[in-house]
Amino acid sequence: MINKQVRSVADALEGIRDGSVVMIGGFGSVGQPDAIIEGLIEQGARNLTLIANNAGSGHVGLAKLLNAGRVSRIICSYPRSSGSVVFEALFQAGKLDLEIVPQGTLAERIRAAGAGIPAFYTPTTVGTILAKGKEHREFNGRTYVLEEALPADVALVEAWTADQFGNCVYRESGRNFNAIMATAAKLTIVQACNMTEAGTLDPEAIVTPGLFVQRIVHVPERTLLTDSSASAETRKQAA
Amino acid sequence: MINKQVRSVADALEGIRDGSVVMIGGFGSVGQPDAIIEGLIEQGARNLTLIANNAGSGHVGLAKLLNAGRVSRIICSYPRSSGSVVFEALFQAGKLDLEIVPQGTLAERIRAAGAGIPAFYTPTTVGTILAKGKEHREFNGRTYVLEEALPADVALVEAWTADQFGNCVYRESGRNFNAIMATAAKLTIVQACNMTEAGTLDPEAIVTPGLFVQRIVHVPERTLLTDSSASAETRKQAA
Amino acid sequence: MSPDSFTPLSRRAMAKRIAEDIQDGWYVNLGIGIPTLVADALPDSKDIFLHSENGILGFGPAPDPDHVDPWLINAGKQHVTLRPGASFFHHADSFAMIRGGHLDLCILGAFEVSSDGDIANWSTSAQDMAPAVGGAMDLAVGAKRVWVATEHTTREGAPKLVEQCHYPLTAPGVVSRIYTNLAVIDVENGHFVVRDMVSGLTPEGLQKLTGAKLYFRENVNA
Amino acid sequence: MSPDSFTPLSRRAMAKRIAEDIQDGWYVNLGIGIPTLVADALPDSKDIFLHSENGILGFGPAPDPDHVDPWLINAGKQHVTLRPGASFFHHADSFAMIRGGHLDLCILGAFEVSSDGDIANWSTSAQDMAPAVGGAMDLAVGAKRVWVATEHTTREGAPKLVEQCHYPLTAPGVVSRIYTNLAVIDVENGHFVVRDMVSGLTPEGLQKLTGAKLYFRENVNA
Repeated sequence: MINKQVRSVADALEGIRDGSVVMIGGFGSVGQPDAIIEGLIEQGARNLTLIANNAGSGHVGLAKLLNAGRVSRIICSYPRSSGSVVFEALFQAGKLDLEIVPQGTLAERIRAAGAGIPAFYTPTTVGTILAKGKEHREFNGRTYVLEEALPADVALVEAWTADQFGNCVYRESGRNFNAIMATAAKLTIVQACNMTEAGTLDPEAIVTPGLFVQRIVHVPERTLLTDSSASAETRKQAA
Repeated sequence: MINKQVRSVADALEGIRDGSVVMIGGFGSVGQPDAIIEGLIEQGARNLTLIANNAGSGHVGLAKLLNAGRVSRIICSYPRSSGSVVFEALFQAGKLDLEIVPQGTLAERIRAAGAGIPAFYTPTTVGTILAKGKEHREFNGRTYVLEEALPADVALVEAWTADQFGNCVYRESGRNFNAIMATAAKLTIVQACNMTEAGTLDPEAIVTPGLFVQRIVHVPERTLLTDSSASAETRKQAA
Repeated sequence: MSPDSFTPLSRRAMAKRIAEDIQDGWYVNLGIGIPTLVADALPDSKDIFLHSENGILGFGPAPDPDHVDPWLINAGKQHVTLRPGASFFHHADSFAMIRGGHLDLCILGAFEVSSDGDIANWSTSAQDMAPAVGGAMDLAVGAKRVWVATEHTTREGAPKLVEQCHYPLTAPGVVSRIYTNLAVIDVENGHFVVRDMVSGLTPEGLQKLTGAKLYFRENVNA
Repeated sequence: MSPDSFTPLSRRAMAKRIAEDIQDGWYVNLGIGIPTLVADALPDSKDIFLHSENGILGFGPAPDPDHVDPWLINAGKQHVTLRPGASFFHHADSFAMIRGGHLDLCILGAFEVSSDGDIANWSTSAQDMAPAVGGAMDLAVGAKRVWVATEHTTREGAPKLVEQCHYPLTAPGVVSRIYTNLAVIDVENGHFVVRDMVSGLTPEGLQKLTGAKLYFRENVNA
């Protein structure tokens, strides 16, 4: 019978190659797949292109991956925040390519990749410097820009509960980019806080049907921190 | 306090004008908002453009609306089936304009309208007679056609349970076109089998958040028929 | 030369034959007609996830008549059951799965299939102004594999496997395999390649019933 | 002419002033900064539904420190609470709500606003190669109404309400009203039209702090 759960973070990340395009879910610290980000650093793939909402904070998670020199390019909406010291240093040193994408366009480009839509038009960025060089076109008297789908080789996703078929539900604001990134990669790897038997999740409430998921690793939550800025490293451990 | 529930089907349909574009949810008989379709016949609006997956069956629901001469144009994926006698007669007599749209393109055009996307590219229809006259374009070596968003003035939607804010859940395969049509119209009218207090639906399982819904009418299910082809008229009554 | 002596497969037997070739763990959409019968022929030993355009992943065979759930129908409007791990979604998400290449397999009926893999299965005439396309075009271009399940010929005996389709296309160049009541035929580089035939049928006999040149695998069982 | 004697509104008072103008039943997105404070200033007498880009509709004020739910943050990464009738969704659905015109109101902070309704609130220099745009551009073009909440001038006293923005635009021509610590100003047909000022401030005094010509409603309370 089908069981997509693998035994370790290392097994989950097996085969990710240098030069891969990697999506990483989460918004702020909520829904960030910390354990598999850590695992990706150990796994060793280099020259990665990252797609994520931001460019990491402090020295853990995304920032640690950047700091390890594994990322050559990042596509995100919000690279710079108070804690984005690693990104700043690498970017200033010219060691990191950056593509800034408005958050809604980023989300829609990811969704389009998962939905077999190669390109779409959006009003966002019209009349701004981010529309420079983009194809403009009028529909019903309003001007839009063309945006292309943003697919990935690998998506790293955190879910709250998954079953062995890969069905996933998220928790509260942890759904964010995770649910759409799960649809947009050739290989979707889920870090699940909880595992359950297929048939126990409510079919009406499953957010990510299993067909989008290839591998699941169970990473139970150790403690729920109330400080969202605290190190994620203390929060999760691979099961 | 906000309460979007209205007292009757007639109240729910107040103000729908001649010439309106009306979306009607459902697939087969599942999720068809029968009571408000009946109400629309009584309401009397004429010269309507219908957007629905099919063109009605037998002499009830959509077919009855067509038969009453209220529809001048229909946009659907599956007009002709064994029971589509009313459609056939009107179409042969030249009394009905028809636009055939593949089901996935229909769904995506509706979703685009709700999402502020004026147009998108899709591979569907390339190389077929349905692509005739459409703009073709290549992305990454594959050819696609341009499709525009399909918005409506009014969406008639059936939900399983709604609360007073307009949050809705559907039942099983009743979600179908209902959940996307709810996002794509200026005025979304929900026929809800059940009403509940705001706060009782699981926030993780709400399919249609209330911001998409303007009016709700409670139409309790009278009996669950096991024959999906049976007349819908016997199944629902306005509360 | 004596005429071939063979028994064509019944529709149920065709469904069973197809079910044998569907791999454990595949996500599969079944078109209307013979493909629908595959749902009832899948072995319990495999986890095969059936997708329906109207928003179901993981449905099962038809219910027994006493346990019909009226809210649970497939794209052919037939009542179905749910398997553990099933989920519901709306039409846009459903076709995102289809168009986005997330289905391993789609099995469609057909009026005609060409040796280039073109399929015609939605309209019997370019003059028909109200043909029902449904989800066929999306499925044909979206699924990773498109198989066709069809009688080998029309009721009148005309070939359905042809050099070029005469009916309006559903999609060009997408079919990779055809299951008929007489044979299993791969579509490879513009050729029909027979991998399997009903016993008693000769290559010459099958060729006579086919509208394009057939090639035969070395180990084909005839 | 004696100098004006007035007290600018505190950030909290600005939030309260804005909250008064939000109508019962509106769906509202609050940007980072002063707009965020509006969440804590909404009266219980109205049902106002707060939307957050990261997939929440119907959140409430900040929790008390002993009841923080770490999974529940707004777009500013601050902890929030849930109100009855709230729902969760993913980022694409969240921005479908924004871009699709389903929000009645979005309140944004700003570096500059022009009398044409242009807003600049994401990047302080066209030479900055790594500005953080987040959801600002989507919100600015998507919401039915865009209001700005900002100090009337920079800390250095430079006007933020100007004839033409010098910072890179977030979107052109979208702002319909500005709430500052000194006044409430509508943007109408390319003009700043004052509808409200803090007491003690004169029209001339406000004009001096503003980088474009002000028009005054007849009944403006000065």
